[in-house]
Amino acid sequence: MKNQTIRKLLVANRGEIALRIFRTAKTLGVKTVAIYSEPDAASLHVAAADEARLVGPAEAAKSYLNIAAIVAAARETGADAIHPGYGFLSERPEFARAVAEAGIVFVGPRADVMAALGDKVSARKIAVAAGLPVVPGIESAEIKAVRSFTEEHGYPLLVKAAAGGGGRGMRVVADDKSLEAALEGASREARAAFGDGRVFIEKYLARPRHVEIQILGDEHGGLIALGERDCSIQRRHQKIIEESPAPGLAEATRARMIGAALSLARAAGYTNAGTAEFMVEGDKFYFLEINARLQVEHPVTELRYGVDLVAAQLTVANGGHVSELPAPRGAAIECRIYAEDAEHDFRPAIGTLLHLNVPSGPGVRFDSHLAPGVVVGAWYDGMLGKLICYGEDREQARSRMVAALDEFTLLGVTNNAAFLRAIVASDAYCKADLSTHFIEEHFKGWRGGSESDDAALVAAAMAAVGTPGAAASLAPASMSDGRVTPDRSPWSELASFELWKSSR
Amino acid sequence: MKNQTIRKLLVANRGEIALRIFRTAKTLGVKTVAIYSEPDAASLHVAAADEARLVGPAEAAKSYLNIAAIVAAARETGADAIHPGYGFLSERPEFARAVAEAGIVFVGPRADVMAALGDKVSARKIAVAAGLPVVPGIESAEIKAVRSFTEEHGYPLLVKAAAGGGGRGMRVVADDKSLEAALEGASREARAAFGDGRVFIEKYLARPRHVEIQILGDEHGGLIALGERDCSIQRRHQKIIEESPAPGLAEATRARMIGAALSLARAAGYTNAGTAEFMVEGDKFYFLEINARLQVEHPVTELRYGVDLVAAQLTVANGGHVSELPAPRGAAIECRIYAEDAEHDFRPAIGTLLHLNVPSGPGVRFDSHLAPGVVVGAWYDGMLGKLICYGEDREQARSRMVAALDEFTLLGVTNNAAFLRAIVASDAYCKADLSTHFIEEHFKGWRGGSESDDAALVAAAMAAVGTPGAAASLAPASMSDGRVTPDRSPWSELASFELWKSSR
Amino acid sequence: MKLKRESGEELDLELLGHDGAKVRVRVGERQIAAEVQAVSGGGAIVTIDGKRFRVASARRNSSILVAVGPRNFEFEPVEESRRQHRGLAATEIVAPMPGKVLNLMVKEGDVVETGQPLAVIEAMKMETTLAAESPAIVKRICVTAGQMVDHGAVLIELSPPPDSSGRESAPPET
Amino acid sequence: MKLKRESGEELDLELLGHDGAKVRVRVGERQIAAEVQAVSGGGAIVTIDGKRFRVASARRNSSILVAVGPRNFEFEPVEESRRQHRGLAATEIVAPMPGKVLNLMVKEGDVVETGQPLAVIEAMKMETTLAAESPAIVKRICVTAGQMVDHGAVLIELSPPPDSSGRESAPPET
Repeated sequence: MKNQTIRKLLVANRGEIALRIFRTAKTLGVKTVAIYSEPDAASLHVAAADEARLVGPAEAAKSYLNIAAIVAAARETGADAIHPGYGFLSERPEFARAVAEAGIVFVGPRADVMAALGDKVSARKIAVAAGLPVVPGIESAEIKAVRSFTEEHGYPLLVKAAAGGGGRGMRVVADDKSLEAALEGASREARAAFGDGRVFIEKYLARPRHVEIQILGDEHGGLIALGERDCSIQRRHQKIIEESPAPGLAEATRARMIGAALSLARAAGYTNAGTAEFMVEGDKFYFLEINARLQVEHPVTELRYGVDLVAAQLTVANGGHVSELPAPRGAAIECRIYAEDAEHDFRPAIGTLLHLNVPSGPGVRFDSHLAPGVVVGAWYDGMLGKLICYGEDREQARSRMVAALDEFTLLGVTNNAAFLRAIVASDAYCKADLSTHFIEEHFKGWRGGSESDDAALVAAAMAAVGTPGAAASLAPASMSDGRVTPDRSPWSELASFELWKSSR
Repeated sequence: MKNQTIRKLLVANRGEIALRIFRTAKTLGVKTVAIYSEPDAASLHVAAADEARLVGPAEAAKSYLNIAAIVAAARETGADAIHPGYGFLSERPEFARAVAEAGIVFVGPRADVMAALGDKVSARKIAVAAGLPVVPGIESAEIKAVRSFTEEHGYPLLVKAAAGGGGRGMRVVADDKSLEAALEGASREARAAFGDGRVFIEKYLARPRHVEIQILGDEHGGLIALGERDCSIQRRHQKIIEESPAPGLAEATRARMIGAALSLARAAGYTNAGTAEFMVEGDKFYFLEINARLQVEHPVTELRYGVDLVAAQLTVANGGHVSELPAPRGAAIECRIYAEDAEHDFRPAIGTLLHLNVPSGPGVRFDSHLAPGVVVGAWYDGMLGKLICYGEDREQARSRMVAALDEFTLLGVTNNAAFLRAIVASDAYCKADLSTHFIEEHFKGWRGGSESDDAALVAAAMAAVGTPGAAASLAPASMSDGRVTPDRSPWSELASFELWKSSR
Repeated sequence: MKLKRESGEELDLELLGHDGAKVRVRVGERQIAAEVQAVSGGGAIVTIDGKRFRVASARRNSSILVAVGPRNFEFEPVEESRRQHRGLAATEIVAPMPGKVLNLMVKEGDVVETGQPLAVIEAMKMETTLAAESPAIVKRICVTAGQMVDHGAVLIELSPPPDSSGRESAPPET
Repeated sequence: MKLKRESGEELDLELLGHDGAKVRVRVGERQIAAEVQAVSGGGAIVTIDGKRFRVASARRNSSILVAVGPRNFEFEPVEESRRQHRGLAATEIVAPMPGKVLNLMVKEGDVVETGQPLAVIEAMKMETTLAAESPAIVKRICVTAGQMVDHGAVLIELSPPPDSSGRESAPPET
């Protein structure tokens, strides 16, 4: 790193993103400090760091959201910079402020910029002032104002929480009948969730895509865009598949979106990495919000541009300059593996990871903190890892993703890998018929295919031979005949397919 | 694949390269057939294929070198193409011929081209005729002719086997005194090793680099080069670290080398993927040989060019055209993990793999068939896998390699990972002071550092608590208290650090 | 043995035997012939009618977990006794996952209707509302709001509603 | 215990004890203080003087294999002293560490085979099964299940098996 001032970096996060940031820090010769909550003591992100500090119990409010404890950990270990990752405190201006006040470099935008962009109403104002198109809407939830808005723009409309995110406090209103109840409900939900009951009104777009622009700015006025990502494939308003470039997006639209993102970033005085999110319908696009941090899906941009965005963040945080990049190449897709049941409303799952096959090979990257024995609990976000595939073109990236998901096995925690595989292999995805309603349109009520059922039954029958209620210890022949059997697998020999210990 | 005719591909190989080829075939919708020898039945390359055929016992001559059995396996399974991988039969014209005669597509150059290039004397003639510089030398080992050669070029000189490879039948002759004995010895060795006692004479280069050009030709006269790879870091005349671009190579030299490689390929009527190897000293280069197959180190080219060379091979084998590529980007380095003892003359090691940590993350690729339980025997080549790192520049690729090797653990089979780590982290490597004598010059008699000794002693003391002679079964508390402990690790709880079964 | 799939489907499954790599399994009236080959690092290739599947399995408590590539299956033994027991025990509201009790909407003695929300539990930032599956009386509240609970913990005990004494012997299905 | 490194160097190594995550090891005259933390997926982080090492270990036959990152170590027990000791003491099963006798699997008069488990002792939350190193007759049980014993306490006395009287002075090699 040029002009290196950051010598020790604390990552105020856990899981795959902490691990990923540590990996880059290590390549730059920057020492690393992990923080962790009690149940994360054995986590790979803790193992990857040069130092580690326990900051609290499982409950995030007392650990990963505990600003005082985290700043204290940085002080005690002599960390001179803090990277917030995504989620947790990453977009909390009071954290950025507390870090700066402790004389520690915050790897992200300034607290005041974050505060201005974090509030949706304020961000929208900045965007409008900077000349960005926004979805027609009004900042008031006053019933008369809303009615006069609907006279001009019609139904349906969308009620959103000013302080919100993740779909909470959000309502689609189909007609005038349900308007009042929706306004009240959204406000109540927003107050409960964010402590801030303000809501605002937007025209509801029928079939938009979600496309976002990655930006990177330095403290010297340098600002670049690193192309776009299409993140339309969502369930419960949360992305599960992202890709770059956005297939079928007109070059002119892309160029205008990049221009808009840069204008907004300039207007807001934005520094470090950030993402401007847009809704796109045809060649029209509307500003949605800025995420003032590294995104979960940043690797698709890294693969296309051949850059390390975390390294770039550290360069900028060090007072360095952003530099123009070579043209992007090929295509990249990311699938997020979640601990959830895709066959039952994506309800969250928990469990202990018992067996894991990770795909690899040309163009395949897996960012994850998973390992056998990892306990996926209910405390934190259920994202278990990100499978990212690069290709010379979209079709190669896509077919690599299908093959990689076929190699992927995660036993012990119900997860969405088979669902992701079904999506990526589908005609609709091949044709890139993308909109935020993709799953609703093409995969509503999805159930896994039955092709592999018989194989599962054979495995179950073999596994069941050591019937429940039999001895706890089913030591197989291979354990006592002098061979080393390092992995507890029911398959290490056909004749000794029962290798687990039942856990009663 | 355009004009697809190949529908089912048999890979006449094993290990990482078979697995890697299957991965690409799968992305192209090509069905796959694995062959395997008896000890490889559980290998990942067998698991990765759509079908698998046992072709013989462990001994390679009866399995992976068994042309009749392999062609029969292709016939029985209806495979319409065979990829030879590298090593084994990959450069045996009689195999290419037998495959073609069976009406099966051979993924590689034609048998006659392979035969012409496989013989070093014949390849040298073709090269000279095509205008390539070769190391000054004569094709005769007749003592008078050699003496008149040394009068012009001086000592030292090199005696090489015409049919040779891998350093066998090769002698450096320092002076006239030892000339006759060296000629006789080399010839005897060549006869024993290759059934062909012909040797030839070359001027011995004092401190050359090994640089090679990747070429790819189609059946329609299309021919491209995909830049160069520096493979200077060798032990026992075998590469262990390769990279692209070749650091410090003058652009003009690179361009002339690429021109030479293309001229030669054109002169030889070369099709499919191949590599022209050169010795380089300063801005001078000398043709060495053509490897008429995919190289072990092809991934560094893939990462720089963003291409899939196996996919390109299949396109060409299908009668497709090669296309010009976008400019290369960044830098890539490959480290070969070998089962060998780098502290004791790189003597080969064997064993059962007990525990494996595979690095991942941005810019890291690991091509390998390794998994816990894999038995590394003495039958086949001891290469266990290839760790390949990409970077925006050489320094990023290099620092990622250091970090990746620090994450790499392979327990149970003595291997060279720590040695590779020491090389890649060294000043000499940072400065790219590359020559084929690199290891001799900088790492002769290398021993691992002592920094980690105390940690190893702590681990050993903990592991030893269940003293030898105690019972085979040291069930830890965690196994009986209702928790699932899927991995046999001595560390799953500090208090239960002995989880293995001793394997008397 | 009788197993229940995660879908609720019940299967009568039996390993009829194996001979080397060949395995025969009975599913109800149907037989499956398969070849099984272990794979380095865990799991096996199961070949059925020439088609190969990469399979892994493990046990968790009494359940059998199976993965075929990215797809997961869970089989639970069907135990007659437990089923009957559960029939009686439907009067317990249990935590479907570990989490935090956010809200309790009823108090002891309340009469509740089918579908009436009883408690809200939060896990992974998501709220799940637990509702009565039949009319009942709240017999006992076993937790307090804010409390962390484990999977399967009993939150609320219910007793049959006053007018349903005749249904006691035919408890509601769960 | 005496261990030989792959380099040939002999070490006298002893686990002096541990307290939570803290471990003390003696190497010859020198002591090493370390902190040990298990890592998901296997292995542990060993911290010595603030420096952290990622460590994994396994046993192969009598050897102990250790990896610190990419670097591998192999330790082999040095047999001399132990053999002598074993010659005399093979007839006593002693506690290898202070702990609690969890289980006794044999009774006086039993004839036991090589490798047959005799007792389980728990120390540092870890169970260690002690087995017979050669065929023998259980002469005396010196402790009861549940009893706390000190390092070196004799748990069980063995006598040579009936058919080996001639070998008493030269017990079989194991």
